Amino acid sequence: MDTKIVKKQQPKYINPYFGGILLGLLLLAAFFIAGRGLSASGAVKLLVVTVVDKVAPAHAEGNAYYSKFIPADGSSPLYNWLIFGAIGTFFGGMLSGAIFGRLKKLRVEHSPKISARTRLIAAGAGGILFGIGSQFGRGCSSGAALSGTASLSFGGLIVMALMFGIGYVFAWFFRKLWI
Amino acid sequence: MHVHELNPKKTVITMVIFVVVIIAGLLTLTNPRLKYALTPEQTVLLTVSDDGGITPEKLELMLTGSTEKVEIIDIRNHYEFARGHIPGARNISAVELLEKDNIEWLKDLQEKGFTVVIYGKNQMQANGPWMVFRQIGFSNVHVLLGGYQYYLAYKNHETQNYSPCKADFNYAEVAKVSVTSGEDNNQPAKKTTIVRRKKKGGAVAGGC
Amino acid sequence: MGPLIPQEIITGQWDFVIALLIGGAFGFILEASGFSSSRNIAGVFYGYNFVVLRVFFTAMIVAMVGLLYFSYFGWIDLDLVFVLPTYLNSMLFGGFLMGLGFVIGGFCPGTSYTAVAIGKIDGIVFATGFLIGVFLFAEGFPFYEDFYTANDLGNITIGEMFGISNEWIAFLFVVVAIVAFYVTWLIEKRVRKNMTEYKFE
Amino acid sequence: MNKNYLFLAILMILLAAGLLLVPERQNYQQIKPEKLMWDITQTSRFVTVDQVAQMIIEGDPTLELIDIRPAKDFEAFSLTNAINIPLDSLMKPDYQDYLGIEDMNVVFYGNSDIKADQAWVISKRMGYNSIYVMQGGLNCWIRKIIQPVEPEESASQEEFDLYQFRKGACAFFTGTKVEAPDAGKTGIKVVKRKKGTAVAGGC
Repeated sequence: MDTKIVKKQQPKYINPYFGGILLGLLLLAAFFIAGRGLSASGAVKLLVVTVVDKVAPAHAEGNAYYSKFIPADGSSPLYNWLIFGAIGTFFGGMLSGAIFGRLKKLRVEHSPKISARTRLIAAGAGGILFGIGSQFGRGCSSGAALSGTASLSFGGLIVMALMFGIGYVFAWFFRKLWI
Repeated sequence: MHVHELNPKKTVITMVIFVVVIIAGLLTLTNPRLKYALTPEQTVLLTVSDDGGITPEKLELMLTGSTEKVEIIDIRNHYEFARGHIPGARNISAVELLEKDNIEWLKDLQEKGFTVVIYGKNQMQANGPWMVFRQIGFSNVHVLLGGYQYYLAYKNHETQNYSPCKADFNYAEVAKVSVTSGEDNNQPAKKTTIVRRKKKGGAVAGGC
Repeated sequence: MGPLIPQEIITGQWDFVIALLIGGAFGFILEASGFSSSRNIAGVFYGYNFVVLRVFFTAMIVAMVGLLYFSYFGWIDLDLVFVLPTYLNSMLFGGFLMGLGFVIGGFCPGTSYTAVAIGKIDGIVFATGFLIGVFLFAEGFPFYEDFYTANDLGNITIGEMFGISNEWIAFLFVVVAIVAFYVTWLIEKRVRKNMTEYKFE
Repeated sequence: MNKNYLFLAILMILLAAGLLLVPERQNYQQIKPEKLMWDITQTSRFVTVDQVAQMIIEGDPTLELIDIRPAKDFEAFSLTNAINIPLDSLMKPDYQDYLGIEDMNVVFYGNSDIKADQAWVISKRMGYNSIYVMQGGLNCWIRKIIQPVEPEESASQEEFDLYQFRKGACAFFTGTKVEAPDAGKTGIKVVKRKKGTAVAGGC
């Protein structure tokens, strides 16, 4: 095989260990500057809280979960570190996609064995499960599993171990989605 | 193996930078000469217990009896020391106490099982240094209750029991009784007459 | 000296700028490592692509070791660093659901944002599903409020839990991670031989 | 496999092993014993009962009196607006919040000044600044403020001024018209240090 073709087929990703070390150093910087790690799910939580608070304020006040995150001083829950972090994540991803040539028109990525529709249903279902799970787990894979374990939290370790463990347990049932 | 995983050059560079930062951190660390042997919590327990104080009576007993090995340190300045001190005392003024030679000497004494008694002109002066010694691990260091002043008084047989931390008055009673006496000179405090005062010499501040 | 914001060394509006920058770097690294593709991520469960494990474990051990060194140097006060509190029951259940969501959906929230950013519809659907999931959880919260806070172990660290020092925990993590890197490399080589359809996107 | 991977793995293991090998260090927030001893030899930590009386009378908002006697004694008598932190509870987290408040000058007092000084030494070690000891303690307070002795006629003008001040202060603290120490206690303005904010001298 011509090496040129091989290179064309290969994606322009960075070395995963390089990415890992960069991510580790970033996490360290986040701990050093902010005293907490990275988070992705917190922003969505605050978004949900804000929307519910706007649409049905009385309902939000009555719910113990929503009211936990509504600032007492009446300011918007959106004015928060987590939201700015998530906005940054979005644009950071966009920048990388632009640099490495992955920023393209809307598309669905799926295994050749399944239709795009199946993939979208699976993605939606996975998202809902992840959404519920992340609230029980006090954070998602970046907040609880990565940052939690890196700061040596026992809870972070549990979430990480279970997340990957259960993934492997159920991987066989959903193999068609991926291979 | 993917192309991008073949040669981790950038990875190595980043990793080496990280390691260099950590080595730099290690090198710039200055190892403290003296370390605390007691935690703050243990120090609190020490202050609450009456451990570590020695009365002049006991000091006399220790000096006359031959069983115990005792060293006495006078932490007042050289001038005060020259004017009179407990026989056998060694003069190390407070600021010199933690000098290297003195720490070596104290370590030596500790190993040989000496009891060390430190005193100042009153108990207050020796109190802090005694606590520092205890906190850095010299559990054989004791403080002379009452200091040199009280020692002299004891020598001249003009003392009662030394109990500096007891209340001399029933404060609530005294404060109330004074209400009546206060009315004699019925003179309301005028803020204009009150001037902020700094600590004056002996006669004003030293009394209690 | 650190952490800077809890100690109010950095104050005011700057912390949101910093949040934006840290988040941006986070998104960049995720995307550049290939996390915007769900097939790359899910590969970890089928042995054809362990990029998730590599990035995740490398980041974890670097941050963990770095954090302990920084604390040792006195550069960061670990007491002020947020240690995720442990609610055993709730976290076990949450981990279970997330594992399931992970293998079905192929993303996690952070990676789905980057997938959205480069125009993947499955990323958008996942993120929407995530939002709905959070909403469903909050709506049902009164039913499992007790479960949510049951078995509260507080801000316990791994070392405290197992009665050994955190330095040892970090060392074990490093060793386990490096063994895992080697083993997964072997597995990946074998699995890829038999795979023809998988191509990167 | 590239040799660089082997190098990386070994480097990472060495780094982690280094964590196990480095000698233990103490909490960097505490000041060094040398510094502690130096601060102890300074007399600037003492405030006189006259200064304390004056600050109370003037209602100095930066004054934070801390009574280190047992709670029982504190109930019976205390200075105006004093906070009770028994010496044996000094290191309890609840009480630690009273120390290190920005712009507050903490003054420890007890029956005499010895126990207060010990509280001062421990707090100083923990890195707190703006802390003081009331010289002579309450015993001195009673002798000088509540029962001032008139100076002899040969005494200097300064001493007479001081005596006048003390008599005024005595009237302030014991007089019925002005607020009594007990009445003041109800209105204690408790400012607690925010959790997790800078311990003095953090960086």
